[in-house]
Amino acid sequence: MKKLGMLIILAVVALGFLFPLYAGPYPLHVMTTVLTYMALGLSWDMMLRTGQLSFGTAGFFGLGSYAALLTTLYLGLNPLASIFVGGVFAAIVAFALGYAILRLREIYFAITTLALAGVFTVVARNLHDFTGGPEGKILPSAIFNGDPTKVYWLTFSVALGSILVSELFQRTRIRFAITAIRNDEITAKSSGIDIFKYLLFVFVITSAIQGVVGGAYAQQYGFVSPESAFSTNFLLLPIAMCLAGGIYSTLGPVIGSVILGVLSEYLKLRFPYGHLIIYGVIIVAIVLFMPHGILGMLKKIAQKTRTEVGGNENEK
Amino acid sequence: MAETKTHGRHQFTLPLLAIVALILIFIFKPYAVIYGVQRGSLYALIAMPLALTLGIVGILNLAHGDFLTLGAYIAYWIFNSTGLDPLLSIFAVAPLLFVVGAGLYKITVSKVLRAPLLNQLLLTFGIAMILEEVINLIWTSRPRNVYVNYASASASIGGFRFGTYEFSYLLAAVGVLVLLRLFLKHTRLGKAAFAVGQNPKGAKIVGINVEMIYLLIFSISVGIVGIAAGLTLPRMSIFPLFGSPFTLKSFCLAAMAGLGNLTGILWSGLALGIGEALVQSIEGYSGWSDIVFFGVLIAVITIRSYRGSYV
Amino acid sequence: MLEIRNLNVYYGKLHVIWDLSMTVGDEGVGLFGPNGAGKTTLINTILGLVTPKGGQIFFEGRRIDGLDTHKIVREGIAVVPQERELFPFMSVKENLELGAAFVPHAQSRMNELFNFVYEIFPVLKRRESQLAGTMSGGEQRMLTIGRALMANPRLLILDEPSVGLQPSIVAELFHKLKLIRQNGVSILLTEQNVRQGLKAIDRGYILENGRIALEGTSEELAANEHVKKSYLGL
Amino acid sequence: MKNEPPILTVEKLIKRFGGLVAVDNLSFTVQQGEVLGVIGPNGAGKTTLTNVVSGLYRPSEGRIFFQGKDVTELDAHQRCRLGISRTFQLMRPIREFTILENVMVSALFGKGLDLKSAQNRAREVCEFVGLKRLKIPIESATVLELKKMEIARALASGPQLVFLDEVMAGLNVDETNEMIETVKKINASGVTVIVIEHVMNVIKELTHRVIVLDRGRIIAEGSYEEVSHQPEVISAYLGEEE
Amino acid sequence: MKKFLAITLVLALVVLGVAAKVKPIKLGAVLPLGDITGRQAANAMKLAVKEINAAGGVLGRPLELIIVDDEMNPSKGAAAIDKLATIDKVDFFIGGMSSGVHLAQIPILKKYQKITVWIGAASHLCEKALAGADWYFHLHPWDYQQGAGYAIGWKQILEKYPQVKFDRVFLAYEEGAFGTASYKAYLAMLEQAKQGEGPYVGLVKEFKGESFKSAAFGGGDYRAVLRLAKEWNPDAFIWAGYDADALPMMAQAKEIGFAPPIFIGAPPGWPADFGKSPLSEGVVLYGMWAPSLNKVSPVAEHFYNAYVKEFGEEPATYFAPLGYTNVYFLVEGIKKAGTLEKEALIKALEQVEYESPLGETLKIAPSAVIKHQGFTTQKILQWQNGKQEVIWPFEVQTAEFIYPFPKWEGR
Repeated sequence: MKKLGMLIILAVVALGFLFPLYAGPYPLHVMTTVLTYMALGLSWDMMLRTGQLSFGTAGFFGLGSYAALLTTLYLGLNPLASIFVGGVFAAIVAFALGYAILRLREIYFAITTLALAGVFTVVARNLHDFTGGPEGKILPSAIFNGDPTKVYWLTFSVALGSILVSELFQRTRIRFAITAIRNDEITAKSSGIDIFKYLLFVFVITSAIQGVVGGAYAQQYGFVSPESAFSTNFLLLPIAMCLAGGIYSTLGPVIGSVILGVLSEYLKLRFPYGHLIIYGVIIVAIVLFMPHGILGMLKKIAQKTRTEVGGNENEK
Repeated sequence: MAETKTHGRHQFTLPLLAIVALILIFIFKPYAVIYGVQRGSLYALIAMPLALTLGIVGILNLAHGDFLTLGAYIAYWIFNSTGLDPLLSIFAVAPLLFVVGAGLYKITVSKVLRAPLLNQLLLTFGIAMILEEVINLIWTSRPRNVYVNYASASASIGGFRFGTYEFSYLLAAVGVLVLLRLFLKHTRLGKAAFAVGQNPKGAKIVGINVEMIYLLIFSISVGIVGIAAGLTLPRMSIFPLFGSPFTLKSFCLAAMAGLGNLTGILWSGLALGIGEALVQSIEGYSGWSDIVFFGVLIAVITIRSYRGSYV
Repeated sequence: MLEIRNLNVYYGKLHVIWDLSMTVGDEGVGLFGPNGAGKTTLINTILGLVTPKGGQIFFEGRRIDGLDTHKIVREGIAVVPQERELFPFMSVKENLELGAAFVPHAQSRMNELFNFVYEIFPVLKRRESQLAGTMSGGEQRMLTIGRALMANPRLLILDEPSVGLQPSIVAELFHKLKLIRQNGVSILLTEQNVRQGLKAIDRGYILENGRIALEGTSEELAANEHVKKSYLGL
Repeated sequence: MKNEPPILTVEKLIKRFGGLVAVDNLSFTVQQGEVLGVIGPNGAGKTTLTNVVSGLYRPSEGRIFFQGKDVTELDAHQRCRLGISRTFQLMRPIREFTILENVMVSALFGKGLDLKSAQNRAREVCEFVGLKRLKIPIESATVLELKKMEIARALASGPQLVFLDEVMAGLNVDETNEMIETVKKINASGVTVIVIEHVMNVIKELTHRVIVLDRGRIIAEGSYEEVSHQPEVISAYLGEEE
Repeated sequence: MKKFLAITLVLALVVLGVAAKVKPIKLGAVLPLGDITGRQAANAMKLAVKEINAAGGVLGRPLELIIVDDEMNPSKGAAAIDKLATIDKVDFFIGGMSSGVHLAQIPILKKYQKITVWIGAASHLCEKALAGADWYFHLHPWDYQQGAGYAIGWKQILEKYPQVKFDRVFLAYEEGAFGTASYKAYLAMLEQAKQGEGPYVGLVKEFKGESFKSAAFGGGDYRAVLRLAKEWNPDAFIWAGYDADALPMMAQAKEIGFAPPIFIGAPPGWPADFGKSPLSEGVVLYGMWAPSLNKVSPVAEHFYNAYVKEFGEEPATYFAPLGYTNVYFLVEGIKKAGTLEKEALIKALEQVEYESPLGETLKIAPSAVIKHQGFTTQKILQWQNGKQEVIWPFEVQTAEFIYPFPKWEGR
């Protein structure tokens, strides 16, 4: 059973990796976008697993975008290396801010991260000479000269990296720490967990991922501006995708981003006017009828069939 | 929905400091104070119903600002088809929005009351999207306006010339605040709502119809937004995304005031309004005015958390 | 007064209450049993907080299962839940007031009920304007009972009223319950402290694994060998 | 036993909440290997004392020494790793975990084991306290199982000192007896135990020594027999009856 | 029998002929359909295609228009190009609106190198990114060209109306990309003028700018900037913001009693009810088209009537006639070239002179960076009696210039 699972995973990864070989540029482009959202969604979900709801996704994405693009522009840094710099920069900022804001909880933490993203935007918009102000900055050429296959592989690697980190979080003692923190901080503390250390660790790691995704996105188009880099799209859509897929897991955000990403594109082609209404209705329907996301529903169905087949329900 | 009680001297020193600051600002930048008070009370007027829903029903409504849009379009539609003054149309818009709120509550919100916060967020995000896009499909993205003479009226006092219309926001905000407080403190239904906000199960076992209270409060909140819609229409352009920035602002004000503190929302709104207006009045730096909003917000929340932490 | 017929309750697939029938007349009835026996579930089911899968519940001849909690409470059943479920940001007086405000047969007699409650719990009178959330555990328990009494109930249900209370308060509490009983209010209570509990009731049921294992008057129960061994520690 | 240095020394401990003094200038010591009972009326400051010593609250004044080391400034998780652990009066399980996983958490982080050994340790401890259904989710556990799990979790971190905060509350006689045996076993394994209880039988059965708190102060100290006959204790705590 | 054979033959020929004709020329358009500009541009394109097909198509082949929504989202806009190129296999790309979206599309457009005719994206950043793309035709004036165009216009107006002054100019610009770009363009050109170069020499003597937050992004309080302008007392006050700012801007100017001699609004579009308000009277605007052009241009009149007839609404933005022009320009080129072959078609398009509904003839010429630029100036118009009247260019002038801006009292 376990071997079969591994095989399936390997097959899916291989299919994903070889996607450019059998898909046209358009599906490739759509998938590249989906993978961007997937990585963002995963990083957001990883933070959520500690119980901290972050609305800073777009903020760190934007920081990464700016760091990557500006280092290439001013220092002539290799675009690939600059993406890494984007991640490091986002991580450093997260580390510094984390000390101040990781004491906050629930809605207060959420609002503060949102406000911080707002501060980043205002700063980016007003440092005209350095960041290009509201108009932004543009590079002479996009990464890999815009070769869609290579761009896809870049984004694919970033997404795969996020998946691996996410799985690492799920399979090591980190899972025990952050699940305990999410459920009950007092119990966690009393069981010997250094809450602040873990929160800071996860905040820095997830911000770094967001920075890398932002860097990759900026380099993909060779362009950065406050409106594009800090767009709420990079905040709300990944969250919607995670919730649709199922939170607190690796698979949920992956499924959610693929399904919602492809669906929104399909709806757009099918219904040129008002497709977002249908999209909205689908989101509402998901919340009402699949409160635990697609993954949750699949699990439920699987459980049902298993018990109906006659499995032992008392164990586990 | 508790009014948080700060005890000791702080209760007096803080407002005192605020008043001193206000006087200083007024001496140097009188207009910033006037404009700030006007805009700030609009923020507060829109934020109060959001806080009410959040505090009692426990729903964070991301479609809050879009109800404002919807209300404004309804008022606009009434104005265009009957010529009814937007201010008078409030008496139609607010009840209509109340009904819309009730309907939405019945169909959707009531189903996620016990769901995690995030599901509620996603639901209202979906509703926001639907509202925005339906409005866009019907009225297009092209802004609409209603012109009434009095919206640009002004008064002069000793060389100061300032607009008077936007003081209606202050009147409405104070009015709504007073009425809400009277309602929550002194009516049977209001007390029930206050109780539900603190402990829904406890409310149930003393015989309160909790579902009905939720429905009522959610609908009242949406209805109050209708007042803001009618007030802003003569003064602002409306378009499908007109209201959505107010969701974020309201959300921030509610957090700044402390959950459930309605009076605090008015103060926070005024403080942020004046702060914004102040930065806007500084030549060459008006682009930074947003940072006041975010900066003050972060500062207040962080300081509060340090003071309030129980360790 | 209260009659339960063939009640079956499930949590998901878990069968918690099995075909249970019992009655409460004009009397004090105790419900004893180990943890997990289904006592709290039974109370929640009577109150409409849990929906039964089968069976009927009648209160004064009217069927109440399937009704919403607030309607059941308005029929004349008041409850003192284990978690106190007070309104922490309201004063003692406001909490008491809300106990009566939504129950038709209590609203009109508010003043009378206040006097009754203050007579039983003088401490509440002294703390009238204190916020409920700032009171100690024992005082909160009294306030919860007071709030339930404000509903002018014909049946008062108490779920583990003595847990976490110091011995002196426990003794006082059961003394007060007797007073309440003397005022014509029927009582249904669950209690781990069976020795104390038996004093406050006329009749009791022993609930084990969701079924009634034993029933009898308090004297009968006190004399029963099984009860003696498992519940009285003799 | 008497001549060894105390495992816990509390010196002039004060904890205020706003205007309320919950723990008022408290000093006492706990000897290695003893079972100390802490009793007192509701609101006497028993749970606050537990919270201050286990590190959830910082004391307003005073110092706490554990095995001779000043731990006053340490956080709860650090004190847990040093060997102070506790249970919660209102049980606080990690709802998403099974019983076993709940216990594993403190083996992992309190004792610093790796996943594999933490699981083994958790199994051992669960067996020790008599938990049988290890893989059930929390919502299907009974109160008794949860109480045992609380104890198992407190033990899994390998403590020298354990606070048991009203672990007998809400248990019937059978269950209480079983629990008393468990606590005796814990003590026999060399762990110092502080028991906070309202159930007087338990205090009588278990403890070597009792302190009685009232309004944050010690009003009596001694063996159960000694304190239970002191008039202050009777009037403040036990009541006139019985 | 012979007759039958003959009929069969004729029928077969007809069928074959139709079959041959059926392969259409595919135009792939990318537009923001959720926005009024994109929606109306798309409508106008559909109208043009319908007209052309009704007249027998081009080169004997019908046109097929495929429109994809870019949702104002860069990555969606870029993916749309890929979709049109590979799934629909279009022959040409047309459309365009936001510069931000276009920046993301340019690398993709470069990949396919198909002939592209674009009506939006005015930012010079886009132009920079398109350097050397000879298959690319840009119809909308670039941001800096617009600025230069206004200078030419105002100079001519000053000559014609000597009482007009244009020495002190105050610019209120929205703090986003659109407004800031305008501000920077002004600064650059005035700097140039100081060196004695460029269109602004001898026009603006003093200039001041200040930003505001547009109502489109949750702002909408202009009183600080208006007050600043009032104290500075300019000859001309220009605001560069969005349509949502238009009427509130006027109302707040009235509120503080600010009525400069020339009040110019420079948003990309105007709200639906602006003309209905008495505050609109005398407001000068920059734009490319107005319904009043019907009076002077038959093409404009034809377009206007056809559009209203087809869609039952007025064209409200100049992107509607631009979209119409977009299709016709391309078709004129194909007709001229007689082929779809790229090089020949580019040559032909360079030669096209299309009399557009915008009231001027579209001709291609190089701009500062790219080789194929269409329109280079916008028009100067004025709100009079609730309508936009053309003031300049004088060839298409539809009304006399009202100067100075009427006082607020009494309206």
